[in-house]
Amino acid sequence: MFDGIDLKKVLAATVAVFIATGCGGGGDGGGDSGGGAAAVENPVDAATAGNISGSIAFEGDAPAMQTIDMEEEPVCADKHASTPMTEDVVVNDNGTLANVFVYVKEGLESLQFPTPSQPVMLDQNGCMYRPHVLGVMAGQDITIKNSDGLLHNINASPTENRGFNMSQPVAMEGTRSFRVAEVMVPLRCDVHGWMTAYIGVLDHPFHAVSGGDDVARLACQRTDQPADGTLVFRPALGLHDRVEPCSGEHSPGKTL
Amino acid sequence: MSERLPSGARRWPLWLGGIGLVTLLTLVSPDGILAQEISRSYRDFPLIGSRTAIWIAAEVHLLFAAFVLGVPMFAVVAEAIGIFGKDRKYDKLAKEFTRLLLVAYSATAIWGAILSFLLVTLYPRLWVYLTQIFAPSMWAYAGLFFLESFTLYLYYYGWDRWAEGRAKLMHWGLGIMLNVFGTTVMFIANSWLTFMMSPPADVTPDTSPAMVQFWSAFANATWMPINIHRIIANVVFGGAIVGAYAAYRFLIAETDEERAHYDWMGYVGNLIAIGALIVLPFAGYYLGREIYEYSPGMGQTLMGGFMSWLWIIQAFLIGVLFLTGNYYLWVGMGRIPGAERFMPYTKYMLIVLVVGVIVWATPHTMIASRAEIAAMGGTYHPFLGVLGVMSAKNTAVNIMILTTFLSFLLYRRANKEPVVEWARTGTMIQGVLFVVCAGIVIFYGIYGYFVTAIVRIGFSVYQVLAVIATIFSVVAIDVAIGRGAKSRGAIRWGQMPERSQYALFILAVTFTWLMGLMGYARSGIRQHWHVWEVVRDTSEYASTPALGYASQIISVCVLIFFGLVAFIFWVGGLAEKPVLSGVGSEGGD
Amino acid sequence: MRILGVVKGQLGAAAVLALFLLGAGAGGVSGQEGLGKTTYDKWCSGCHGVDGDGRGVAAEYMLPRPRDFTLALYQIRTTASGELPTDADIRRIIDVGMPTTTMPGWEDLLSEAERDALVDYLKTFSRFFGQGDEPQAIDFGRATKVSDAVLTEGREQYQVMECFKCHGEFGRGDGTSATTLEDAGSFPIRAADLTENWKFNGGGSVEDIFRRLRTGLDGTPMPSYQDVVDAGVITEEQLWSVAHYVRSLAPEDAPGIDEVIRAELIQDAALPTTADDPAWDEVSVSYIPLVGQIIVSPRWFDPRVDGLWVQAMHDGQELAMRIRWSDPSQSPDPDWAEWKARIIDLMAPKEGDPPEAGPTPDRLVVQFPKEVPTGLERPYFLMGDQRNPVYQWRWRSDQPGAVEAEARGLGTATPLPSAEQAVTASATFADGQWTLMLRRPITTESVSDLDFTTGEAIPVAFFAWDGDNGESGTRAAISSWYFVFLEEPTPATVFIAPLAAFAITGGLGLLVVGRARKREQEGIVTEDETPDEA
Amino acid sequence: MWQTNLKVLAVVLGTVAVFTIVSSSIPQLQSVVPEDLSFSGDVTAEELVAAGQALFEGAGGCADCHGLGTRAPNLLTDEAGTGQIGVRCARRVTGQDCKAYLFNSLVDPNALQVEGYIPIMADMSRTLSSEQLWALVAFLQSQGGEVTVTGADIESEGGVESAGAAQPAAVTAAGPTSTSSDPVEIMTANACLGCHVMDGTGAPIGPSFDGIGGRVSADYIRQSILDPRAGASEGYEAFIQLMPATFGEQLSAAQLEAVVQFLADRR
Amino acid sequence: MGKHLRHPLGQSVTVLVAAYLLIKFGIVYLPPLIGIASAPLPSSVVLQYMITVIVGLLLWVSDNEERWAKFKQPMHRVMVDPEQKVARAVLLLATPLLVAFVTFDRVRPSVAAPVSFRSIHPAPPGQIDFQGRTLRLTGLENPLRSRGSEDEHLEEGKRIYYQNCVACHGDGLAGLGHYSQGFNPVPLSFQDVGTIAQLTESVVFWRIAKGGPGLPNEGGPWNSAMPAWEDFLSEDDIWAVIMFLYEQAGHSPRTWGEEPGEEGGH
Repeated sequence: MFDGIDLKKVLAATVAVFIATGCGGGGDGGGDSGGGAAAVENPVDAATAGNISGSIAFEGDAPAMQTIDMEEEPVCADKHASTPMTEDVVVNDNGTLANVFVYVKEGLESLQFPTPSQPVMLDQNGCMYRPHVLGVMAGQDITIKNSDGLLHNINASPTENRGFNMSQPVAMEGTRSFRVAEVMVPLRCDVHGWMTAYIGVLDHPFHAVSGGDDVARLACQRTDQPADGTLVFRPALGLHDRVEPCSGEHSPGKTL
Repeated sequence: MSERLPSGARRWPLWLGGIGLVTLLTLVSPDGILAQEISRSYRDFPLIGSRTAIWIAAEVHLLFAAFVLGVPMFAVVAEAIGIFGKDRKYDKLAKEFTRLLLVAYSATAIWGAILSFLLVTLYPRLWVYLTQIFAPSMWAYAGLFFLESFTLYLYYYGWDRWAEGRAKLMHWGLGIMLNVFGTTVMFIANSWLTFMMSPPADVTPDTSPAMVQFWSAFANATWMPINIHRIIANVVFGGAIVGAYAAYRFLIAETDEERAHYDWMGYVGNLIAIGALIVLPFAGYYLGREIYEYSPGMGQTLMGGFMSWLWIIQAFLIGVLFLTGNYYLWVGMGRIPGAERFMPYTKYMLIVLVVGVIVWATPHTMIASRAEIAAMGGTYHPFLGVLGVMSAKNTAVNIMILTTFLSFLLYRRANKEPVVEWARTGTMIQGVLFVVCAGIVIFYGIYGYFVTAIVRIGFSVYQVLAVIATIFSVVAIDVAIGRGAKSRGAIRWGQMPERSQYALFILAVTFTWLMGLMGYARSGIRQHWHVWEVVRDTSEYASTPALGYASQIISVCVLIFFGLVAFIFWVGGLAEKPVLSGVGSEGGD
Repeated sequence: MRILGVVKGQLGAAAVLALFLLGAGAGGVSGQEGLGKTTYDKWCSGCHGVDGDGRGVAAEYMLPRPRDFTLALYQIRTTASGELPTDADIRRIIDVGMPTTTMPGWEDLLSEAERDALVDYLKTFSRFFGQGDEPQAIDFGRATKVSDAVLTEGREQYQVMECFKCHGEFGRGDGTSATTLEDAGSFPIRAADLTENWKFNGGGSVEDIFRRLRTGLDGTPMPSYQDVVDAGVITEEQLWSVAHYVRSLAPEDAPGIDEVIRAELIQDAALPTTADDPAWDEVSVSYIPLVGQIIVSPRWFDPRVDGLWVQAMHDGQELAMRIRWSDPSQSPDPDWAEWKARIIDLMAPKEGDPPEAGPTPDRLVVQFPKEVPTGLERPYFLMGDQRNPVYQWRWRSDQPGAVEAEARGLGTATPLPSAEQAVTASATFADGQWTLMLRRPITTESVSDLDFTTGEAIPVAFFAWDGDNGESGTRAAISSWYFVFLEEPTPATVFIAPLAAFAITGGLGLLVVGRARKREQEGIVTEDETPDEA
Repeated sequence: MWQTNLKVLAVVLGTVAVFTIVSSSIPQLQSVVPEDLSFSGDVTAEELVAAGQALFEGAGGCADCHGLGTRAPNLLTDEAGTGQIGVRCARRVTGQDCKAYLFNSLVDPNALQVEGYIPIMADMSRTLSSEQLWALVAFLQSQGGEVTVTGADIESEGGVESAGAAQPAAVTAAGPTSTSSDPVEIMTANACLGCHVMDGTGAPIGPSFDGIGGRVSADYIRQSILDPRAGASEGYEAFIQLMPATFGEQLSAAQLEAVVQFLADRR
Repeated sequence: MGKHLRHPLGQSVTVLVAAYLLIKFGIVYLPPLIGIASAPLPSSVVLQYMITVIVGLLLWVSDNEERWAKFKQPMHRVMVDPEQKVARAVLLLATPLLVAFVTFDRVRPSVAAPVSFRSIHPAPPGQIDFQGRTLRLTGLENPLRSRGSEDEHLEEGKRIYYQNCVACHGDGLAGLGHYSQGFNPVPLSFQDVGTIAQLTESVVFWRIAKGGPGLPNEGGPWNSAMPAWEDFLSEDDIWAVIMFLYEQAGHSPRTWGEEPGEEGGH
C-alpha cells in the first residue's frame, strides 16, 4: 500500500504533533470543511461553541516521499509540473504535517446532526486523488469524479460500512455514501497502485484536514463539562490516533 | 469298419514312436555317441523358433495323452456297469469309448516321438541332463508303454471273444490293467517335468546330474499334486472329447437309432466332464499350495506376478463352461416328457449363472483409461470393487456349482413321477437344503468382508463343505425318492436340436483350450529356467511370452488337435458300422 | 379381536407419526444451527479458521488466501458491488468451489442439508448480515447473440474500458497494472488469465462473465461496471459484447487432459524452423496441466504456470515440439521485481533453502526417459533418481537455445557433453505468452540421450518456472508422466480391412438371405436346425 | 454333410478365436530374463557397478527384500545407524574384508545371518553366474565404499570353485566368536535364535527352545547340533537344510555340553 | 407394445436395454441413494458385462424349441417376406457398414497411452527403516491412540493434514485437491471404502513415511507423486495425521490379525 516507504522507520522517527488552540468564547458554529452545518436538530449552542485551530508539527526527519512513475499514463504525467510524489506523509515547508484528519471523537453522542445534502467532491486528477484525505458525514453523498479520462477504479474497503469497487474508464462521475461513521475508509485505485485516499466518515460535522498551510481549524463543541470533548488527529499515514481533550486551555505549541 | 483293423495302418506310428524313443535313449545315454558330440546347448527350429516348436509338440502330445488316459477310466467304469448292472448298452458304450482310444493312441505316440526328437535336437544339453538323472525311469517308461499298448490291443480285440462269464471279468481286469499301466506311464513322465519345476533343494547348478539321487528327483515337491490334478483333468477332458465325438456322430447320423445312441453318448460324456470338473479346483488348490511351499517366488509369479491376468481368462473360460454345460441340460429337457414342469425355472437359474459369471469375472484392478480411472478415483471401483476380492468370487463359484447341480437334478427328475409317500416332503427337504446351502454360501461370502483374512480363508472351506454336503444329501434323498418312480414317458433320445450338439463342441474346445492355458501357466512359471534354479535357459527364447502370444499358440495346438482327431475319427469311421446301444427305445439313463 | 387389531395398528401409527413430528419440531432450529457449526468446524475451519477469519492452519500455504468471512466480502454475487450476497450466491460457491483458488466444490461431499446449514452459519461470522434488507439479486437480462460484429464491438469496448490495464492486451493477465494488484487482505493477487475461462471463479460462460462485469468481484481489484452503464458511458448491450469478447479469448471447450501428445508425421513439407511458423496452426494441441512442486523440499505452493499447450510433429528425421504457456512477464522483468519479492516473502520462507538470489529467468524443461521403456517401468517422474536418470531438454529465457541434460533427481541436471548437444530452440514472448519450439533429430549418435521411436507412446514430462513469480530450483510447476506418440505412415490395412469386412459381411448376408428365400420358395420348413421334431 | 462339417468347423474356429481375442486384449506381461554378463579381465569398476545395479534392482530380485526398508537388512541407505553397506561391510566379520564378506554373504547367506532377520535368503550362486555375483559385490561396495572388485576376481577366484571354497572359510570366520562357557552367550554368539525361538525372541524357523527339554532328550539335542541332517523334528522337515552342520567344529566340547544341558533343562 | 413384450425378441431387447441402463447408470446412481459410494464403470467392464448378458439372453431364447422358433420368426420374415424388401435392403447394407466401421475403428492406428496397472495397495514390508531406525510394521499400532489426549492429536493431525496433504488429497479427503488434476495416478480418496478403510494404521504409516519412491514396483513408484513424508514429518506427526484421516473420513482402521494385501492377484 505504501509503496517504497519503510513504514516502521517513519514511525520510529518520533512523530510529535503540536496543536495550537484558540478555543475562544465566541465564534462561528460549525466547521469549515463540513460543508456548512445548517443547524436543524441539535443546533450548536452559540454560547458555548468555539473554534479550535492549530497546526500539526512534524518532528524528526521528514521521510522522503516516493516519486511516482507515471510513464505508463502520459495523460496524467503531463498534468504534473514536477515529478509527482506519493502523499502518505506530506510535511509542509514549515514543518507542519498535512493531510491530518482532525475530528471530535467523543462528547457528541447525545446530539444528532442533519446530513448535509450537498455532496462532497473527490476528484481523480493527474492520477491522484484530490483531496487525499477528506471527511464526510454518514449518509452524505460523495461524488467521485474522473477528470483524467482514463480507467480508474475506486476500490473502497471499509470495515464498518459496505465497500464498493467502481469502475470509471472514461471521464465521468459516480456517487456513493457510507452509512455509518468510520475513520478512516481507505480508497484505492488498483489500476494505479499509487493512488490512495482516505475518507473519514463521522456522524457529526466537526472535523478538519490539515492542509498545505500551517493551520488546521475545526469547530469544537464546548459542552457543559469542558473536558469531555476529545479531539482526534488522524494522520493519513498509519491511522494512528492522537487524542487530546478539548478543554480550551491549550496553548499553542503544547506537545501532545 | 469291421472289428478287424488293417493292422499296419494303425500300428506303425506306435511302433515308430517306441523305436525312436529307445534309439534316442541309447544314443544320448551318458556314454552314448551323441552325448560326446554335443558341443552346443541349443539349435534353432526354422520359422517358429525352438520354444514354439517344443511348445506345440508337447502340448498336442499331452492333449492326446490326456484323452488316451482319461477315456480308459470311464470305459472301465462303463464296462463294470454293464457287467454288474447287466445292462448291455453300457458295455457297448465302453467298447465304443475304447475304439476311440485305439485311434487316438497312435497319435499320442507320434507326437511323443516328435516331442522327443525336438527335445534331443533343439535342446541337447537339457536332454542329456535329464537322461543322466532319469535314464532308469525312461527305460521303465518305454517298457510300460509297450505293456500298455499290448494291453490295449488285447482289451479291444478281445472284447467280443471274452464277452461272457469269467472271461468277461478277466477282460474287465485287462481294462483295469490298462488304466494302471497308463497311469503309471503318466506318473513317470510327470516326474520329469515336475523335476524341471521343482528340483529337490539339494540339487544346485553345480550338482553333477549323475550325482542326483533318482528317487528324490522323481518324487519331487510338485509330482504328486500334478499327478492328481492330471488324473482328474484327464477324466474331464476325455469326457468332453467323447461328448464332441458323439455330437459329431449325432449330426451326421442318418438313422434315428444312430441319433438316439449318439445323443445318449454325448450326454454321458458331458456328465462325466462336468462332474469331474467340479472336483478339479480342489486338486488345483493342492497344487498351488505345494508350489507356494516349494518356492514362494514361484508362487508369487503364478498368482501375483506377470501371470496374474491369466486368472481373468481362466474365469472367463470357466464361465463359458458353466453356461454351456447348463444350456445343454436345459435344451436336453426338451426331449424328456414331463420336463415342461421344470422349464419355467431355467430362466431363474440362468439369471443366477449370469450374475455369477459377472461377479466372477469382475476384475479387481480394472482396465480403464485415465479419464475413467479419475472418475473412479483409482483403479478399483468404489462399488464393484467388492466383487473383485476372493469372498465374492468364492461365493459366485459355489453358487454356480450349486445351480449346475440343480440343473442336473431337475434333468434327472424330469420324467419321473415319485410314488413313495413322502415324496413331497422329501422334495421340500431337498429344497430347504438348497436354500440353506445357498444361504450359508452367501452368508459367509458377505461375512467374509467383516472378518480378518485368516478367518476368511476358513470361510471358503465352509462354503465348499456346505455345497458338497448338500450335493450328497440331495442325491441320497433323490435316489430314495426315485425308487420305483413312475415314468412320465421315456426320454426321446435323439430328439435333440442341433444347437445342443454344438454346445458340446464348445465345451470340448473350451476344455482343451483351458488345458492349454493351464499348461502354459505351469510351464511358464519356471520363467528362464529349464530346471528351476538349476539349469538355466540361456537360449534366445528364455523369456516366457505374454498371454496374447500364448493364446495364439494354444489356439494353434487346439486346432491341430481337433484337426487330427477329426481326421483320425474320419479315417476310423470310413468303413465302420456304428456300435448301437439301442437306447432309443429304452427309458432312463 | 380383528377390529381391535386394526385400531391398535392405527393408534400405533399415529403415535409414531406424532413422535416423529415432535422430534422434528424440537430438533429443527437448534439442530440446524448445530449442523452448520459442526460441518463448518469439520470441513471448513482448516482453511477459513474456526472463527471464520480466513486464518486456518492451511492459510499460509495458499494464495489467494482463504476468505475472511468476518468482512462479508464475497467475490461472486448476483448483487451490486458492495452489497451482501444472496444465500444462493453463497451456496453456489460452496457447491462448485473457486477453480483458481484452493476452494473445492462440496456438492458431492456434503449433503444438501449440510450445505444449507453452512450458508446460514457463514453469515453469522459477519454482523452485516441481518442488518437492513435482504440482498436482492440483480436482473441481468438475457445474453445478446454473438456475432463477429459483436466480438469486434466487444474488442473495442475492451479497449475503451481499458480492461487491458490489468488483464493485458490478449487477456493473459499481463497488463501493466497487474504487478501491483492486491486483494482486500493486502495479498498480491493475479489478474485473471482470460484465456482460461474454465478456471474463472463464478463460471466461464458469457452470462457469468457479464455478471462479473456488472457486479465486480468484491475483495479483489476487479471493479463493477454498473456505474459505467448507469452513467450512459456504454450501453448494456456493449457490456454484453465485452462479455462475449472475453469469452472468445478462451477456447470453445475447456481442454480435456490428453494423455498422449500426438506428433504428426509431416511427409510432404519441411518441419517448421520457428516457433511462430503458421504450419503449427494445423497441428493438434494437447493441454498439460501443471501443479506446484510439493514433493521435495523446498516446496512451492504458488506456481504461476498452470498449464502448457503442447504440439509436436516430425518428418521421420527430426522431432519438433512447440510449447506455449501464459506467463505475464518475460523474466527477469524489473516491473515485476516487487511482485516477486512479495511472493517470495509470502510463500518461500517456510521451506528450506532460500530461493535463488538475483534475477531469475523463466525456464522450461521437457523430460524423457533415457530410452524408450519396454515395460511399464520408467524413471521417477520428478527428474529421475540415483538409479534411473532421465534425459531432458532444458530451456531458459535469458540464454539462447536449449541444453540437453541428464538428471538424477530434482535439481541435479548435468548437461551432456557439448559434442552431443543436438537440440535447438526458438522462443518468442508476446502478450503474456511464451512460444517455444524445440527440435532434435529423432536418433542421434549420442548414447546418453533418447532415440525416439515411432508408433509407440514415449513418456514425457514437463517442468516450468516463472522467474518473476519467485520460482527457481525446486520451486517449480511440474507435471507427471504424459506420452508423446510419433505417428507412423498409415498402413494400407487401415483402408483395406474395413472394405474387406464390408465385402465379407455383405456377402454373407446376401448368402444367408438368398438361401433362406430359396428355401422358402422351395417350401422347405424353415427350421432346418430342429430336425425330426415332427 | 459338408454343411454340418462346415458348421462344426465354424463353431470350433469361432470359439478358439474368441478365446484368443480375449486373451490378447488384456494386459500383456512378459517375464524378465536376467542379462548374461561377461567381462574381460580389464573390466572397469563402473561397468561392474552398473551391471550389479541392474541385477540388484531387476532380475537378481535383491531389491525385493533389500530395498528401502523391507524384509532384509537395508543395503542402500542405512541399517540401524551403521551406514550403507559399502561402509559397514568391512566391519561385519573379523578376518573378512569387505569384498570377501559380501561375496560370502551372497553364496552362503545363512552362515552370515544378520541378527534380527529370518534366514530366508537363498544361495545366490544357484541363480547367478560368478560374473553376476561379482558385479553385485561391486555394486554393493559402491554404496558408500570403494570398489575393489576387479576383472582378476572374476577370472581367478570366480566361478563355482571359489564359491565352494569361500564357504568353509566364511563359516569358520563366523564361528566361535565367543569363548564363553555361558550357554546363553554361546547361543547368542552362534545366532541360534536366528532360527529358534526362546522366551519370545528369535525366529520360528526351527523348533522352539521353550520347553525343549520336556520334548526331547539331551542326547537328541546333542545329536541334532552335531549332525542336524540326521533327522528333523516333526513339522520342520522343510527347514532341516537351514541348520548349519558346522557347530560340531565350532564349539568346544565344554561349550557344546553347556548348551545341551542348558536346553535339556528347559522343560 | 404388450404384444411385443410377450414376444421373446421384444423381451430380449427389453432385458438388454434394461441391463445396459442398469450397468451404465444404475450402478453409478443407485448405490449413492442408500449411501454407498459408486462411480462410472470403465468401458471395458461395461463391455464385459454386456457380452455376458447377451450370451445369457441367447441361451435363454434358444433353450426351448418353441421360444427359439418364435424368436427367429421375425428375423426369418425379414429375410424372406417379399413385403419386407426395404427392411431387408436396409439391414443388408447397414450391417456390413457397421462391421466395416467397427473394423476401421479397431485397425486404425491408435495413440492410446499404455494402460498402467498399478496395485494401489501393494503388500507392505514387515519392517521399514524410518529416519534411521527400524520400525516393525507387523503388529504395529498407532501409539497415539493410547497416549495423551485424543482431541489434541486430532487437532495436530488436522494442522498437518491441512498444511501438507490438502493440495492433493483435498479438503474433502476425496483425492480432489487443487493439485490433483496434475498427477497420474490421481491422489487417493480416503473417503473411498477401498482405501484406508481396508488398511491397518501401520500400512498407512508406511505409505506416508515412504511415499511414492518407497513403493514396490507393482505400485509404479515412478508415477506416484506422493512425497516421502519422513523427510518432512516426525513419527508422531504421521501418527497424528493418520488419526485425523480416519476420524475425518469416518472410517476405522483395520485391526491386527488381518493381513492386508492378501486379496491381490485377480
